[in-house]
Amino acid sequence: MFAAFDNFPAMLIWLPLVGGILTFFMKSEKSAKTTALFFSLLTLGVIVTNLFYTDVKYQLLNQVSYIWLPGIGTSFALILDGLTRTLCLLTAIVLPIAIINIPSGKYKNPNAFYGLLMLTFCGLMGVFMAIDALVFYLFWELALIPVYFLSSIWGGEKRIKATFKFFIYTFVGSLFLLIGILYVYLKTSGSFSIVSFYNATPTNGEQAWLFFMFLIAFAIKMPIFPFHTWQPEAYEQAPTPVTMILSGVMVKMGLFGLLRWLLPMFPYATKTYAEPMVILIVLGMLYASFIAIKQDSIKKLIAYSSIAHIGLMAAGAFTLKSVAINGVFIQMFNHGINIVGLWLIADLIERQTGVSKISALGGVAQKAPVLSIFMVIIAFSNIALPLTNAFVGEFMIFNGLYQMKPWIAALAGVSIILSAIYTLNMVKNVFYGEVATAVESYVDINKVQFGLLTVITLLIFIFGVYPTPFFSMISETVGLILNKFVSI
Amino acid sequence: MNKYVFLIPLLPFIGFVINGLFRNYLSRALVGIIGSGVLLASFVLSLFVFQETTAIGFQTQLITYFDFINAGGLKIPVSFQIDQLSALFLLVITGIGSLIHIYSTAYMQDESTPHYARYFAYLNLFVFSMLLLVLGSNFVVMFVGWEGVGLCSYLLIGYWFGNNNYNNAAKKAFVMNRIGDLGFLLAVFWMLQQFGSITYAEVFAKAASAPVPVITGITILLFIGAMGKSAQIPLYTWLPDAMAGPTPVSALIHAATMVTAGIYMIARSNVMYSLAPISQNLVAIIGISTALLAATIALKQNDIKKVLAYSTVSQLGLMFLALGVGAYTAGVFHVMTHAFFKALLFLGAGSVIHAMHHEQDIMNMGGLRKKLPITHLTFLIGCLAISGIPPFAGFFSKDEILTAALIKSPVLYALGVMTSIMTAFYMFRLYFLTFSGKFRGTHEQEHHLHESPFAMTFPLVVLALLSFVGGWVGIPALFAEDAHLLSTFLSPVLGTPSAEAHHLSHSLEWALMGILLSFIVVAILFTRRLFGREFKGENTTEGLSGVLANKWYVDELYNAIIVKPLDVFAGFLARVVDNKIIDGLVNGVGKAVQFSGRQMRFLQSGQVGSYILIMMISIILFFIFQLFWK
Amino acid sequence: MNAIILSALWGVLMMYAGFATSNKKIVSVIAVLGVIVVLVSNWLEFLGLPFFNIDTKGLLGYNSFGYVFNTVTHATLLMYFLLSAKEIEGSSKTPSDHYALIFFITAGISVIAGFKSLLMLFIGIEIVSIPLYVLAGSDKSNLKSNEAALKYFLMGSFSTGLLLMGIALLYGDSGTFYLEGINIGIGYLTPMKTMGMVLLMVSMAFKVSAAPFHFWTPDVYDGTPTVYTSFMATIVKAAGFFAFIKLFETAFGKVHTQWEVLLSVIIVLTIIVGNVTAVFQQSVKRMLSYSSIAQAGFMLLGVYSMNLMAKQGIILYFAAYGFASIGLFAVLAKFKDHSIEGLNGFAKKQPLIAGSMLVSLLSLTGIPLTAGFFAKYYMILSVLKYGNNLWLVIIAILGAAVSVYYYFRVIQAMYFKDEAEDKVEQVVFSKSFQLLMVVNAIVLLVLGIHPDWLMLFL
Amino acid sequence: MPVSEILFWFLTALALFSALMVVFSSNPVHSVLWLIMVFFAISGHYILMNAQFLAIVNLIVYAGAIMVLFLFVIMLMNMNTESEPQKSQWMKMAAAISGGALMLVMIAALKDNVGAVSKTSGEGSIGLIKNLGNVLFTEYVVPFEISSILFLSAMVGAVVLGKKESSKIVS
Amino acid sequence: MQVMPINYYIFLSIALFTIGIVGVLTRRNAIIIFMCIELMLNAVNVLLVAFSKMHHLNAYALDRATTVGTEAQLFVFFIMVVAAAEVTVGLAIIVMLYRNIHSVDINFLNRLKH
Repeated sequence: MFAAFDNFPAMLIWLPLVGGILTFFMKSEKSAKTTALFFSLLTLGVIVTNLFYTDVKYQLLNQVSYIWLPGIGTSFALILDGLTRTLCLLTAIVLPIAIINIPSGKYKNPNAFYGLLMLTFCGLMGVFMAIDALVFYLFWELALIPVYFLSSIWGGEKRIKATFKFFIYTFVGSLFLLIGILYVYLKTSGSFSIVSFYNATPTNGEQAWLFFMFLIAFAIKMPIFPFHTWQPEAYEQAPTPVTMILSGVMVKMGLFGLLRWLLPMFPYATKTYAEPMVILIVLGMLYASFIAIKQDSIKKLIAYSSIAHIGLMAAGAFTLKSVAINGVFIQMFNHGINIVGLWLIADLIERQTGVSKISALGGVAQKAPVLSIFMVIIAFSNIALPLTNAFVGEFMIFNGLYQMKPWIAALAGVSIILSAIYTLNMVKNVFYGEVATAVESYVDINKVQFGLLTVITLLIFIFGVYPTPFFSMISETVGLILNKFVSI
Repeated sequence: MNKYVFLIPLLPFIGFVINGLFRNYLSRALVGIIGSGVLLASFVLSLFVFQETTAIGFQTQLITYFDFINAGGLKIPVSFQIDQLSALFLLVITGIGSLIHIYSTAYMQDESTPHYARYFAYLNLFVFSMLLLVLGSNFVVMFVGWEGVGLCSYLLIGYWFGNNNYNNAAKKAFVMNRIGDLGFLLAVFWMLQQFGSITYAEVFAKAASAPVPVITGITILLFIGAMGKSAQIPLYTWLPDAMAGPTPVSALIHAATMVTAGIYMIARSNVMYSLAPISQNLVAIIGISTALLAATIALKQNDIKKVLAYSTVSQLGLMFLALGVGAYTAGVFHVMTHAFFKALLFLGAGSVIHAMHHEQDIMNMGGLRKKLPITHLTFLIGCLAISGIPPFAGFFSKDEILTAALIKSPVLYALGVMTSIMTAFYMFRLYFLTFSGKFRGTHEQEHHLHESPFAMTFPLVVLALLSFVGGWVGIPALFAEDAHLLSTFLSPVLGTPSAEAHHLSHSLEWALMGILLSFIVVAILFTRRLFGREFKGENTTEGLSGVLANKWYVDELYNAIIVKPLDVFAGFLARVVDNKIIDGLVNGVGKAVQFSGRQMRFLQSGQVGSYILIMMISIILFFIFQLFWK
Repeated sequence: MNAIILSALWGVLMMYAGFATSNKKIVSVIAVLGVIVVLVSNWLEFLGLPFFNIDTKGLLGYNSFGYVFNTVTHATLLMYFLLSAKEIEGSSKTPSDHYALIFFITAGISVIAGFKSLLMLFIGIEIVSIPLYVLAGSDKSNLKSNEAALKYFLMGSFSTGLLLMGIALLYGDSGTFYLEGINIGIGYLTPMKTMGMVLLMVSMAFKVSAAPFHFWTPDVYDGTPTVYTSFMATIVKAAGFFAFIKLFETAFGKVHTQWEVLLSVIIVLTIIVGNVTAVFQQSVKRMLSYSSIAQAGFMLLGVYSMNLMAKQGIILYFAAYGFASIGLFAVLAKFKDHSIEGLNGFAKKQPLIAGSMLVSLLSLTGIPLTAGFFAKYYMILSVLKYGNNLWLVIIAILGAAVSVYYYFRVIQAMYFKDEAEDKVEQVVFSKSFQLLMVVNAIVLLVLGIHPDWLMLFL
Repeated sequence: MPVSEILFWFLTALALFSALMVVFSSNPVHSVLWLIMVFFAISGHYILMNAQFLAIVNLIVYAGAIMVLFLFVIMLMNMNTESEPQKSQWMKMAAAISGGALMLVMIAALKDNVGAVSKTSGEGSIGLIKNLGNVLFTEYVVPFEISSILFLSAMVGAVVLGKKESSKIVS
Repeated sequence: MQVMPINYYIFLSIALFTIGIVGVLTRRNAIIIFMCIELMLNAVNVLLVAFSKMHHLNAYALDRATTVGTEAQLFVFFIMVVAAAEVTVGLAIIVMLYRNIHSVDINFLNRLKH
């Protein structure tokens, strides 16, 4: 295992795992939290360092393959490329934030809590880095189990039901995924490696249904309309750190699946279904946006707005336009940052006032000006105001949609109006207006929370003003994805 | 000089950052100094820039800083373009901006320091975005500024966020702007697809070769953006509500600068518009109808700021008329003069409101002439200017527009004339109700009446001067050949003013001008009789006047046919479709499984006989299947 | 051969042990020793040194499949003895007899592991069944147990009748009892042979409790003392499957296309019935018995597509399913009330055992890194490889999805619910038991991470 | 019509009739006796087919031992007169129909089946004890031995079940 | 040498077999049911013997010394063996049940459902 520390991917897997296991054995909450935090920050450090080792000559540091089950042709193969870096970086940023934000004494037997968080972390890293179909599936499931326990044990009062629905829903999806993987595997020369999967060319007829086998799993995970109904409840019931991970990172598993597996594996089917898919997804976006307008619970509002945003990304992925794919990449990262910021604020409000009903809140800005400033910034980055991070991605995605079909872009564009409506509604009713009774005794954020929000805000502006380095990081991967389509 | 251009927007931004972050630590004076200082500084810089552009043989200059986006075949540089048009706007923005900042230092006195700082931070941020908008050398940078000013107007309208009506107004403004922005965005994409670039130079260069329908589409989409930003039909209703903001804000954003962004954009892309007659006509029609509608509404408003707001809308309409008929110079000219006198009028109104302790209903005013001499004088100048009395600024720009309209079609001209007559009417109604007659307010109001401090009167005076002489840069050919400095100055960007102007015989022009003027004077005298010394008060309830007082019920209309239905629809989706149908389906599967489980249990009767019977039956079926069905 | 003879001998030994000592502990120890001996000897024979050289005249014969199967059986049996020795001792005054019966059964299983003639199949099945009737009724004073015994007996002998009729018809057609002799091409498929084949399939389906011949299962499993239920549901059922797959491979392999439709019907019914009915159960024990039907449906996929993957998968499935169920039953056997609510808050009181049960349940569900995942993996893969029957796979995985529902209800009870205040029953678990449960879980995990360690012997 | 054929038909008729009586006679004792009749008839068939050994074993084991055991148990429970309550009517219906259907199907499938059985001992004498013994103890010794396990387990089982342990009944 | 068509025997045994099944289905007395099962077994026996003779006859035509057919008769023998064992256990179970509920009516066996 120590030999495994000689390269980045292995480190990114092992550090969270070791950290998680250690955390389980911590006695006091403080030590548990510090251990978890230490290891997550360590991981963050690793991935950040890796950003300076992206060159081809560091190939050996960024791609590894350990022998696992040679009999059935699978090996523990991991890679760090543009796509992976994006998401691993996101994960490694989100997790410390989530951990730091946890107030002490909030969750009973904390060592288990933090331990499970770290295991989720490990699972996510695995999902993003795996380039062996079976390993991918493995982590795909494993990332789910800890989350299931986290929200079922520490969640809200309707937690068990909501989480169970979420679990079964995603489990069904992943079973279809399994069928798909196995079928393609039989098409290969008995190997699960991504390369052989790319080269295994099922007939167009097979692609037609294999496409959906994979798609269902990813669609449920993202989720996109109409597979989304598990999400609002799950977000509402899960404990905040978990919600952050769910909405910030886990939903990206679906998009990741699209970009890493679905699109390159079934270029023909993708080409065929691309346009209907985009139309469906765009309609789903509008649908979610409309519903978001009517939500009275901050959490559900964020959930639906997330559905809309994710939908936009999915649509962008299916446009198969280089600009859109680039946009999806950066938007995956930025959406993660923004929504984590939103959850952070929702949590800060609920933690003090005890309510998350919009109608029961109001006038927070008069009590907590600093918090409100951050809120306004994050809210406007959520509706993709220029110079905030979301604008870059969404601009490119819309551009791609337009290249596909102008009217689709126009239709999808309506969602930016709607997003303005519901976001500003929330800002208005929660932060402005007369002070509601619930927020009479509200005190502004403390140093730590200020720090967290500052980090998020900085990321928002940095990626909003100067995203160029990011694009140079991902360009190669995008090219690889799109290469599969030039021939068709 | 170029290497300093970036300072022009940057300085206000720095001011924003300082005032925003350290609002709790800075002293009130310091805040004011920083807020206005940065602006003055960039005003000076702008002067240099302007002076450069006036130089003979000046070439348009591009200053590129870095790539905003460069991926997937999309390349968007962050770069500025210095030419006559942007220089002129720089001047107007920074100049009037500085004045209004100075004015604000006094006007916002009674705010607590942090909010005072917040105010200036927003104001600086606004100027920054506005400068970005005019400096940008491509449509995306313009769009960035475009949305930026939208954000600031949102923040400033909702500046007193304790009051929910204000917040609603702010939200309304932002959302309506967003609708326009969508059009803008689509236009940008279309241009990207058509020309492969969104840099002005390339787009305009390739525009000529592009098919006309495409250009028409693009220009119409752009115009939709302008509708939102510049409050044209159908997206104008946010501007009157926007008066919720502090008065200086109304002066700067909702009169002088931001709302003219739409005109700037169209003037900027005049090349394309000239290629698309259809969209030109559309612009003209929308413009004139907006002008007329707003003017009618303004006739019956009693809130001093509302009147000015509608007059702004109407003036903007005139500008679009100008653009629509291809008289870009005239449009820009009117932007400038309008900036002068409308800012003046707003600030004057602000001064009045200040004196009246935030009383805005002109019915409760009157006879302020003696109490507020400077305000009164400057306000009068403003009124004269906007009514188009020579030799005030308004006269020249308006006259130019009308002439251009006449050349296009007499109808437009007639409507324009009506508009300007009404303008004169409501402006002087406002003037008389406010300043002449006897005071109609409460006693302690009367007791506290006082002229505003120097910081407020100074900008008034300056603007009054400008509204007086501002028009002289555009003497029509009628008076003196080639005296139109502005058009010659702008010609590199907007092209030489359309030659047809000279097809009208001078005599005809003189005649029309005379008639128009006499009409206006009559209107003024009429108002004097109505609202002058012996004003008894009016009833604005029944008949047409009632309709006008209620702004043609447009807001109600929008509510009824757009807002409500959408709200109901959203509710339907949320409550029925999502909860019942889709989620119901998902849960239904689970329920079905449970139900069938409960049913199948009954097969398990516990009776050996029945078990064996089922076995037998299935065996028989198996036999039949295996032996006879195959 | 070693396994048969030694387990028979050990059965006799157990009988006499009962006379020799009244100390139940010693008896159990001897039994455990016996299993180990059999296990080792069987392994030695696999490695090529049989203790006895008997000319079976081609009636018996083992291939690697048989040996590995036998090994797995005895390994699970060992775990079974270790985990539930206490219950076996408690189940009667003279547990030695029960041990003896179990040993006879394993002898029968070993016969099944090596049958090459229908005669041996018949005898083997009977040797397995008859003692089972007795074990089912071993709690004599309990009416449910009696009832279970009688039902099991009546229906068991009825299915024996069907089996014999099938054998007779096959003999009439082909004139031999040797499987190879029967296995001839489709061209020679007379109605008589078809009929025999169907009857054999039915009786096999009965033994592995596949729908619609499964009705005895829930009643019998429920009535039988829990400790023996776990034995029936795991080891004996595995034997049934082995017989099924071996019989149909060697005797009807050439006419696969003739019976696959019929079998797929049985599979679909089994999966649906098992899973759907299990959803409603309130008692963990009944839930497990229905789930055993559901799992049988999944194992039948292996019979359906009898390729190498299927065999590997079946073996793995025996191990995964066996260990997991034995663990669960062993814990369950210590409880009086078997309702799911009875487990509320179990994790807080017994974290170790709850953890091991968790692993077992996850394995039954088929979550990766547990043996159950690769078991299901091989089943699906083998069917996909066999080809053009996607619908079957989809039904199977939908069944698996449903199974999550009832398996996770137990997890929810153990981990997420709090114990009822009025709960009287307080079960104590010895340290050794906890340790063994952990070992059990570890076995499942190891098989889940490195299944090839088991399968590379095939 | 040769004697053997007459015998065949007679025995067949007897067997079927007695079998029906086994099913339909309400008194268990009668059923037992009728069953014995069936066995006798079947033994007769064996003899016709020149399978003396089986004929004898059949008589001894079945008619002798097993049936006596049955009789013994029935007497033990003194059910000799008590006529059990009948099953529900529809159950009978279903039973009859399904039974008939099964018979029809099987017969329909097997009717055109060539092949013959010699009626008399004219040919080979595999049915004789000597030959069977040879084969049994040479080729079939393994199953023979293994069936001892069967008997052992049956014995133990009978003992386990027969032993009286605790008298209290849990229901 | 006269012969008898195998079908007669087949039909006979099928008839017996079916009668046995019908008995199992119709009767409620456990013992009777058990006896009907024995009937089924005997039906099978008849069939086996008949088949053995049939195959023997076929083989005999070629080779006088053939032992073809023996295995079937031995199979019958084993069936009897097993039947005997079964009877032991079965009757033991029935007696045990009778001891507890003083009845052998299987319709009383319905404590175990759902």
